[in-house]
Amino acid sequence: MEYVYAALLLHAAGKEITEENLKAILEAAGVSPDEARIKALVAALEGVNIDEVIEKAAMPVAAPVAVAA
Amino acid sequence: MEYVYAALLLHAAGKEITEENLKAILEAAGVSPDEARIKALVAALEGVNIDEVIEKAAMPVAAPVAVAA
Amino acid sequence: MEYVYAALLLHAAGKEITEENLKAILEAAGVSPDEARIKALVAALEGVNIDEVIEKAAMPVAAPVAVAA
Amino acid sequence: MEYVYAALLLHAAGKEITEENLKAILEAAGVSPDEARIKALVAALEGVNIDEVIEKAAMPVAAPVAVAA
Amino acid sequence: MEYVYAALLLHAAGKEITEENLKAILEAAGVSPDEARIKALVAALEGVNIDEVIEKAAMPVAAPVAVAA
Amino acid sequence: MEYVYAALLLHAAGKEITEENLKAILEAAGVSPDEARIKALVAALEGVNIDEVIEKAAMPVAAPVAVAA
Amino acid sequence: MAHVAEWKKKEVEELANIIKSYPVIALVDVANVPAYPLSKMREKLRGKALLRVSRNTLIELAIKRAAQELNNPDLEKLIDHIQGGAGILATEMNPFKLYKLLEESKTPAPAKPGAVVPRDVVIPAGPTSISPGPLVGEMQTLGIPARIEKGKVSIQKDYTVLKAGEVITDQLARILNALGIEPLEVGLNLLAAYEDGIVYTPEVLAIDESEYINLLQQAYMHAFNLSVNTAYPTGQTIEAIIQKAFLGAKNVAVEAGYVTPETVEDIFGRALRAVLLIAQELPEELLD
Repeated sequence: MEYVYAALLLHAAGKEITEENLKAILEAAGVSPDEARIKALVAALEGVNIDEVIEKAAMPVAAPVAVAA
Repeated sequence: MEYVYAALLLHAAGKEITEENLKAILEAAGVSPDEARIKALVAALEGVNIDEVIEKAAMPVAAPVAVAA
Repeated sequence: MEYVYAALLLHAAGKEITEENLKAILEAAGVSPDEARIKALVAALEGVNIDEVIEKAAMPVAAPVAVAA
Repeated sequence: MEYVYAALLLHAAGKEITEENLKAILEAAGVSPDEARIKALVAALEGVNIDEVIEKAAMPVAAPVAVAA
Repeated sequence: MEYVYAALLLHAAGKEITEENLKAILEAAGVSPDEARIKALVAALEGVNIDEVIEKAAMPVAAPVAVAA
Repeated sequence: MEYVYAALLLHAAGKEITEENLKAILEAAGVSPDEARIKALVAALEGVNIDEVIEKAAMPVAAPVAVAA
Repeated sequence: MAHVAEWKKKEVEELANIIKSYPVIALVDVANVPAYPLSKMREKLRGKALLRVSRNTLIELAIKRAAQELNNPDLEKLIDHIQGGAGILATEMNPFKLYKLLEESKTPAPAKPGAVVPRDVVIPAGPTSISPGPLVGEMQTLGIPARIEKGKVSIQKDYTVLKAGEVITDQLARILNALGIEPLEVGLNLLAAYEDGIVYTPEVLAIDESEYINLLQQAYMHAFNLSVNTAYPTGQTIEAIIQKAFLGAKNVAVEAGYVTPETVEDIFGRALRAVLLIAQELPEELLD
């Protein structure tokens, strides 16, 4: 999760989530960053509306899932 | 939330959550850290078992969900 | 939580949330105020729309399950 | 809400919720306290287990989700 | 369930769910595809709103789905 | 999610989740695979007992659900 | 006061002295309180409030005298609230607390014809110990859903026979007494209370405690939300703050399909659920 926390830290700080920025943070945290994971994270987050997704986490989701019993 | 993400990043990386460590990460993220907030966070985290707290969050509601069948 | 209540009291009373104001209230409540916590609170509330934030559900309610059977 | 915040501040600070204590806090917040409201609040909270009341408030809406079949 | 995974993979990749596409994926996965099943799957999925299904699946806590796997 | 579906497809087909296998499937699906994401996924799945995860994931309401029948 | 009897003069002086020496003076109506409950009431008030029952005219004189001697005309406003068989309660208790104490000290009393009920009177559903007889017919004519079951009168469902403020009739008094329902209450009715220049009436003093409990909970939630949403940690909220950060991070990772040990289950779960939900839509022969 280190990589994700680093990304959210950047997001919360209003900075862009780039490979360099992630790397800098991870190094400051004493983690030797794995290029592939960094790249993968940046790629995966493309198109994700982080604010919205975080908000969802804070909201009780109660929509009924229709299930065959 | 920056400060909290920084703390969780340290935790996930297996590092101690100290004022210096938090400061280093925040600076790497381009945030000029507020000493007082860092101190307050470190103080608040004292004695908190983060793993346990996260585990609790990860569990789907412990409260009894009454399902009428 | 004393500090937060003091801030809310100031807000409800239409006063500014400043270090001095917080200090005065806490002292009136018989609490000897901690400078760092006061500073941290003022910093944390900077630019925050308090009316909005107090109404926004904070707790990530870990998913109440609505199951339609 | 000022009066209620003041009461909770006293409670959080481990002080008794008395007319004088409420008055002192409200005055420190720059509010000229309304005697009748203070008296009513003190009377209403008499015999109320505030910790219990708060605990109930802290339970998110997650509690028993009754589900229709 | 391979067939359904293949269909969802196509959907996630923004490709059309056609017989050829399914076949190609299944073969790449080392499965020798059953023509009839592929045909039936494509036909059956025609009336299914996959986005909706995925949204439902994203509900944090899923329900006891009838597992006919 | 393409990568995840690809991995699960491999698993369902009884194949190993390797970089080459993932790549082959994604290419068959018409996706030009991102090396980093593939590497990261394979690395993340190392040591993960997928059968177990699937089992858990498939019956997510495993939490203490009080069922009033 | 030349024409007034000596004992009255003394009584007024005594009452005035009491009024002068307590911060809170309340008027109560003791007219309908029988001797026994009244003495119980005095016991309950001992150490908290001094109860003096007197004639309304003497109380009025005493209040006037005290107001004059204290040079406090506000106190005289209490006189407007004297009615029934008045008594004075002198206390250091806050008037709201005093009111609460008096209300809580009231005891239920059996129905009396002609009396006004303080609140709705409900005949609860369920069996009674009443044997069949003419009373059943009377109940039915009043609309009370009474029936004979297993040799006794049984009420079919809750039935409100009187609304608050309505008068008990002869017939209803008999029925309520037979059912053992005590719709009246006995105790000191507070007429008004004076403190610090303000006369408080019962309407003001009757506070809704549940309303305050709601406010407390609201205020607490405000503090909780403020603390968590701004990530200002307190002892009570640090856990929630961590959880919020964690869940936020996890959700983002899950949404992005970024697999980590913490997210693998959720991500696979989503994929799997999608597959299973789709499988439900498929014809059976497609499933193995």
